[in-house]
Amino acid sequence: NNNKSSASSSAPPANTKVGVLLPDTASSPRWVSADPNELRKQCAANKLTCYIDNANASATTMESQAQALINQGVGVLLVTNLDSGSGKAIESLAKQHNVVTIDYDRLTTGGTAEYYVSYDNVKVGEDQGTALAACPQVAGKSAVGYVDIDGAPTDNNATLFAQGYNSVLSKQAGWTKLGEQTGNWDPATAQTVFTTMLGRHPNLNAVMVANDTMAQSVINVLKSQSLAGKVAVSGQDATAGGLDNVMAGTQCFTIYKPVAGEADVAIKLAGQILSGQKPTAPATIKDPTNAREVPSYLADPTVITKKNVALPVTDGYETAASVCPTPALVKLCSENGIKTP
Amino acid sequence: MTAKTEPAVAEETPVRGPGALRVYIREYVARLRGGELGSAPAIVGLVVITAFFAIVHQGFLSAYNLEALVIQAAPIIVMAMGLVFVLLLGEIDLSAGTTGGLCSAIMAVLLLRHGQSWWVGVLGGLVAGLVIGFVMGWLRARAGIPSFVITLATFLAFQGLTLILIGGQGSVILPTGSPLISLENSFVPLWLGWTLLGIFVAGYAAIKLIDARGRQQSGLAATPIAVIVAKVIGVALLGSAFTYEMGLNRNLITNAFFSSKAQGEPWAVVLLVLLFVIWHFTLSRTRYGRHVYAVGGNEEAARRAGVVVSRIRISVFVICSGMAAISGVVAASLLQSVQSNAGAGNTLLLAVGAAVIGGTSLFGGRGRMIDAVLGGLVVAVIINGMSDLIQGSNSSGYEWVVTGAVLLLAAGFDAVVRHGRST
Amino acid sequence: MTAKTEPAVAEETPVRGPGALRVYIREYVARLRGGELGSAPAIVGLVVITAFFAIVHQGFLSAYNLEALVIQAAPIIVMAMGLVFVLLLGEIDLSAGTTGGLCSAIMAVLLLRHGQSWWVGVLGGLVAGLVIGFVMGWLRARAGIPSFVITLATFLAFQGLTLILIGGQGSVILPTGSPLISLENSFVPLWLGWTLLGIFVAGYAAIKLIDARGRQQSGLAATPIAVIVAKVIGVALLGSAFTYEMGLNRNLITNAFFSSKAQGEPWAVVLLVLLFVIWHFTLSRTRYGRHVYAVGGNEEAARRAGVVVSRIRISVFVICSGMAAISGVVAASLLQSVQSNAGAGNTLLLAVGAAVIGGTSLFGGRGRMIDAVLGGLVVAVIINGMSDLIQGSNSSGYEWVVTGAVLLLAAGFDAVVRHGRST
Amino acid sequence: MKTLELKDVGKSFGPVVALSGVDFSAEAGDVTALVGDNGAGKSTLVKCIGGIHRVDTGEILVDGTPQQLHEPRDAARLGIEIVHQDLALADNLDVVGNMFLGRERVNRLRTLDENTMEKLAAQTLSSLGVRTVRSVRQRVANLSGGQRQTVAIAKSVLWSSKIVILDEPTAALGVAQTEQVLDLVRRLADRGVAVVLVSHNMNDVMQVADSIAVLFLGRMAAQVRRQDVSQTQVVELITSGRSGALGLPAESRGAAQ
Amino acid sequence: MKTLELKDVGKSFGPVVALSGVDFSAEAGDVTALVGDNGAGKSTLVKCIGGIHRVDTGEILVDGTPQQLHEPRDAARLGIEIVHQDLALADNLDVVGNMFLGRERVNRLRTLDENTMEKLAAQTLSSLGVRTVRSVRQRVANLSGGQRQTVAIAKSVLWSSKIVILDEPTAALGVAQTEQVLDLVRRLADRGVAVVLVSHNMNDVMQVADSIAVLFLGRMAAQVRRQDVSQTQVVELITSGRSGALGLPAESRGAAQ
Ligand SMILES: Nc1ncnc2c1ncn2[C@@H]1O[C@H](COP(=O)(O)OP(=O)(O)OP(=O)(O)O)[C@@H](O)[C@H]1O
Ligand SMILES: Nc1ncnc2c1ncn2[C@@H]1O[C@H](COP(=O)(O)OP(=O)(O)OP(=O)(O)O)[C@@H](O)[C@H]1O
Ligand SMILES: [Mg+2]
Ligand SMILES: [Mg+2]
Repeated sequence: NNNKSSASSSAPPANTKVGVLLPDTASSPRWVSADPNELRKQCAANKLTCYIDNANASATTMESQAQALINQGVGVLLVTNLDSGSGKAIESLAKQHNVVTIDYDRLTTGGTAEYYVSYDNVKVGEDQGTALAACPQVAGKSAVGYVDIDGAPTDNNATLFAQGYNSVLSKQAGWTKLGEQTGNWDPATAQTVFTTMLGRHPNLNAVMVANDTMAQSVINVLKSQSLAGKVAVSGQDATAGGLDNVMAGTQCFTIYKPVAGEADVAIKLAGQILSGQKPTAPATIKDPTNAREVPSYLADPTVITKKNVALPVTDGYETAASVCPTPALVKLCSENGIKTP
Repeated sequence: MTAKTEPAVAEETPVRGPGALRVYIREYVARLRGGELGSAPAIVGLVVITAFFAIVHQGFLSAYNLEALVIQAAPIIVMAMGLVFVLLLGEIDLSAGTTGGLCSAIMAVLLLRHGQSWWVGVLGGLVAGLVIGFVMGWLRARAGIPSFVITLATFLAFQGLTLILIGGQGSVILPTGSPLISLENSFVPLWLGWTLLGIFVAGYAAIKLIDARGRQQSGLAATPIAVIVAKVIGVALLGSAFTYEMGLNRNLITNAFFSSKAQGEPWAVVLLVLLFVIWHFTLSRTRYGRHVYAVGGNEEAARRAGVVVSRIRISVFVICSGMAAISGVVAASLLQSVQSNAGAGNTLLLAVGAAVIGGTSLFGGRGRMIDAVLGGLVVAVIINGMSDLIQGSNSSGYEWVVTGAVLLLAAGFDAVVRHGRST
Repeated sequence: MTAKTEPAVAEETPVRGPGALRVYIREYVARLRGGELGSAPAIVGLVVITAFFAIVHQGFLSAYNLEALVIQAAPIIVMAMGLVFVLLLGEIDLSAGTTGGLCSAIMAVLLLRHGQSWWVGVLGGLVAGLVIGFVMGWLRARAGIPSFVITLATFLAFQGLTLILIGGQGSVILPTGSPLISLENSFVPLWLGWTLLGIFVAGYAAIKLIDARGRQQSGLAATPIAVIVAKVIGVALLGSAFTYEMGLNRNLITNAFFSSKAQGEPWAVVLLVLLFVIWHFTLSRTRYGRHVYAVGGNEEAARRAGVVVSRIRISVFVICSGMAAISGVVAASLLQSVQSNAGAGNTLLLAVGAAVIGGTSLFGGRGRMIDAVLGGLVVAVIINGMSDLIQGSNSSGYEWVVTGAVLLLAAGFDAVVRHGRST
Repeated sequence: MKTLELKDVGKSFGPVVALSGVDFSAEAGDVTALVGDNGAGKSTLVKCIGGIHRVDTGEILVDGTPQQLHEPRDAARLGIEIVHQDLALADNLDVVGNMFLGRERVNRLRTLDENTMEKLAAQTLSSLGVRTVRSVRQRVANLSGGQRQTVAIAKSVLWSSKIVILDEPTAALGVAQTEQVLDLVRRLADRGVAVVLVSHNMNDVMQVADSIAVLFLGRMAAQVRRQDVSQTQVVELITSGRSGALGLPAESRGAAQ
Repeated sequence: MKTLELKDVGKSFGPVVALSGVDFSAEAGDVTALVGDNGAGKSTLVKCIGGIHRVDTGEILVDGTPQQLHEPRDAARLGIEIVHQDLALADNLDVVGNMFLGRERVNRLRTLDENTMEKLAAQTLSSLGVRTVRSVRQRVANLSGGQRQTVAIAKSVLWSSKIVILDEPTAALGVAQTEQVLDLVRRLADRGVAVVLVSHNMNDVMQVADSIAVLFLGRMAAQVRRQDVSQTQVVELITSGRSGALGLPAESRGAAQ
């Protein structure tokens, strides 16, 4: 797994090329700007050349991007798979061409990646569940009816999130699940689904929504029923809209996963690999399909509530301008400690 | 064998009085049996699936759900209305969905990043739609590129542009309280709703009566007054039923503390009716509409008759993209935000499917505005009805399967009624 | 004005010897100028965009990338081949993509959950495809439902079925080392590659010569031997160049530890050539093929001539779905796995786009097998060329935009060459 | 026994009654002319015989046996060959392809025998007096009106049938070509084929017909032997449905020959 | 000065030379017959005048001025009204819609004046002797061959034009309807319109024409006054391109009238 010599004539003797394969633009906005920006920054800091591609949710596209990157002569490939199958195909392709792979954010089960750098997605789900149970709208209630709106079933991470929050919520005393539907990471679907759910269960107290964009849809429906703020709504990704809703009190919390937690680690790791080292990871994760112990770097997520809502902005994860675009929101922002220039 | 007594000659002398009604009904039945079914199959299909969901899904016909259904159907219907024009020419616009997405993104950016007022944003989005339509129409009509390829290219490109515009935020949330949001989320005051209904019914009756008098004065066979009265009463009853049900308070929870009410029809209904009237009128009563049908039916005949075919062709793309822009705005209003993948996915297929289920042909020359409305309602009923039918985190698999099956059933029903109409 | 000396009468007497060649070339040029361009525009378009990417993107024409291009193009081309049949009848199969996905999912499930050997799995997927095609064809031909609606319904339903089959894991991984994976990831031994090329060229030459002799014996104007020789040499040279470049070792990184070689053409190439030959032959030299064109050109004429139109209609859906199943298997081989959203997204649009760019009409009656191959290559070149062109944050947005633009350019080029052909 | 016989045939399209109570017959060796005003129902009658329309009432007998004609194939199987007024050619196929459509010649390997077909097509066309078709490999879309009609006629000539029905076959033909087709009609009848000729040209009708059937507003006004009527009488029948003792609606059923 | 004049017109379709060096003229008040064998190029000539095809060589003059005819609209603007052989009706529109296509009547509110159009359409049809069109609100797809042709002719009658060209207008018409159309042709010419009539029916041609132009294999064999030739001579010109002193290609240019 070392690339001390490279046969590629176009590459300099010491390979500094790192390829990054990102999955899509819909499952989370992070893949569009947060990750590319942070990765690029880290690459520059580590004097590496990074090639960052986004597969637009198509496994075939990712496959062809992988081939193109290998053709470029990258020595390390960061893969955020769309699914484990295509991820594995890419990793074996890379292996065939003697390129080291790192699973970035998503574990390729059954794959051959040398390292796994991520947030712990089951943990994310568990945090969501715990935070929802602590929301003021439901805290201390003896009987709580809630519904789930999951991410796309085609996305393994969505399955992991659901596994996390369901394991927590099912153990909450007095909580009953009134319904579970998938929102497909799509706000329109989420809105349709939740409209019907609310029609059926007008007395529900909490909505376990997998991310912020879908939470927005849920809040839309609640608003039309004057219920916004009276029902606990969860979220994830700390998007600008999500933070707005948290400040407004219509959303109870969101999950903040600073990209730096993954990008910094992954790029540093890549630099070490390219310079010929074989770093030892602090932990391992067991691949559920083949019981392989994958050396892992796992970061912890942060739950964002009204109390610490300014954190993503002060970190630079979101800009104040995008969180507070209108005068009304500027006021709300300053009340919550976000300074707009 | 009684038919023997009726020779196949022209029956030009109009009959009046009660005889006219009998003639009218006889002709109508003969036309029905001859296969000229108009909107009947789509209506029957709509009633059947509505009944189906009303049975399996209690509360499906509640005022609450009816409103949800209407506001969910609005963007589909608006887009389908525009698509009818393109389909009438035997063309396709694969990019209508993403055009809508792009235009709503432009609107959102104007609103939020440039601080413009809502109508500047809407105007910007609409103008963008018109320009897009013009360029695509020009490429089709003048450069001669097949519309499937042009709009496949723009389908991809606009998805990219929307993503670039909305960027890494994933979605842009429209300012709370903006009139834009009201379109799908606020309601027409009750008195205004009833007034508008009155105006609509009166207008309908007036047009029908003026038509009939004109024909009578020209010595042509006119629709009997009895039929007109029946039709007007029918429209008035349907409208009243809808307005009445929409007038009920739909708030699910009311108690001593909360007394806000949700009642009245959504403004989107007014928009839909307005757009329908405009385009229906354009298609059925203007030279332009006649020319659209002619070009769709036989382009060469239209060209020889002096119709400027390329201008018609460009115009339908302009209308389609303009309506797509409006549809995008309505969708944004529904979601109170614009996503970076707005208009992608199945948006377009469902809208085209709506037009086709309504009775519009993909080969050009056959289609009406009402097709878009009825087909759009069918699609919306299916989606709304399905959204809660199957539970579980992997429910979407089953839901897709059942959605497909129901769609097929609705269309199959339609086909059986039409008895082997070929599209 | 020299044309004046050539009256518009039948020129039935065949000319032989060097005169024949002159006549042949003159006729060919006249046909070209008369607008019968055949595959010329698609070929020119392909060359132009290849040149474009070769310039902006160093290494685009390397053996490594050429192989990547071919294996990426394979599933698109196979699906486009099947779609040509459906399009020839003026029908559409929106579900071809998801049919492919479903069939590959069935294959994967047979393989992995039921422990069947690979060929049972492939057979299962293929049979599923044929049955699906039969049902859809039946619904179209006998129940008379528009194909757009049928296949929109199955498009949704099969997406759901695939999701149910594959389940929440997101994908199922094919067993390593299975012959299935070899299809797209292993290579024909060099000696076999050259042998197959030899057989292909010899067969091509034989057919052309037998044809010419047959026509000469029947007293009809035949292609001059010189032209045939030139064509055969052309095919042989192209084939050799490809086989030679594919024979180079493509492993970019070799060192003391790794010395594995990647050389020879992928097996998928053999599959593509085989499928192309079979379907090209079917369309151009069998009664069935003739009937497909006739039904597409004028259904009523075909019906009156005794062609069983409904049988032809069903058969094209069967072929299309069967090919979609094969395409699904090839895609699974490429990704070494089957996704729960296999075949969804843009898969279908790109395949239809490929056929249309190649020159197939969406209105039926016009199209050839080579269209699918050339159009598929154009699409694959664009996707492959784009996949690494733009770097930076939000690159995917820009990539979409540029992909759309390039697609439009390729098609626009084609349109300009054809000079206003209408589709 | 009549080769082709229609009894009390009726056909309506929605409110339009195209045929009602029509009796008609054609005999082997005879040329039976079917005449009538525009919109009288001639083509509808032909389409009913050809299996394109199903009759609403009445029956169609071939060689005395009632037949169910649901598809053009059913008619072809009974040896009925028809050239319809709307020629129905596949514009995207060439002349050869259209002429042999549905009855392509194949060789041993089940592949199309293009050479034989091409030769036969060229021969048939020139036998019909058409000299201006440049190549039988031309698409029919580009042919002139008369050339298209000739291709459609040639198509029906290639097969030996029991009944040949020609619906206004000479409408678009030139003087010489019309001669050739009338000649052909005569020769077919002499060969023992029952030929039905629909035409508006009274000269042609009087020249080749043995029997004349007149449709008037969807009813059979009269079917008479050629020698029993004058051209004026036929024209009268066409325009008014009756002429002297001929063609009273009530009598029309009995009037047929 | 000729109302319509063609000079040295040539037109090829790929390898097919449809017209070459054709001179032709039509005068106001005259019926000019254009005859020729099938595929001689008559319809091509008409389409060139109508702006459907562009000529490759030569020029077209209207009232002595050379005109660029690129679109059917150009021809219409010059007062040229044409009934083409391939009728080109929009099958999805009704009779009224087709008859007024491109020239719909509108009322004050810019909406279609259906009543006026419907009345006019019915009148025109019955003036052409068609009694079997049940309703002018019928789709033309369902009309009989002759009915379709009548609709196409009626369309051209509705407008007062300077030049009316009819390409085989009576091909599908019945006896009575043919009379009506020939009558119409005569009346148009008497009104001072330059009428060009393409026909294969020599009787009709000899009956109404003032001048006869004969195309032979894409060339103008001769254009002569009606009274200078006999029917036999015309037929000879059509079939062989020459007849006695008439119709030698070298002379054809001068031979016109
Ligand atoms: N498919 C149809 N639908 C409705 N009416 C029809 C249809 N086909 C024919 N008709 C009507 O039936 C009548 C008879 O038509 P038909 O074509 O048989 O006339 P025809 O005798 O062949 O006339 P022509 O001499 O003009 O060809 C006409 O009035 C026509 O409009
Ligand atoms: N678009 C075209 N492409 C190729 N050839 C054509 C085209 N149009 C006409 N031709 C050819 O040009 C010649 C003249 O055709 P045209 O239609 O002018 O004949 P015509 O004199 O009208 O014959 P008819 O009496 O049969 O109507 C024919 O040989 C025809 O095949
Ligand atoms: Mg007829
Ligand atoms: Mg002609």
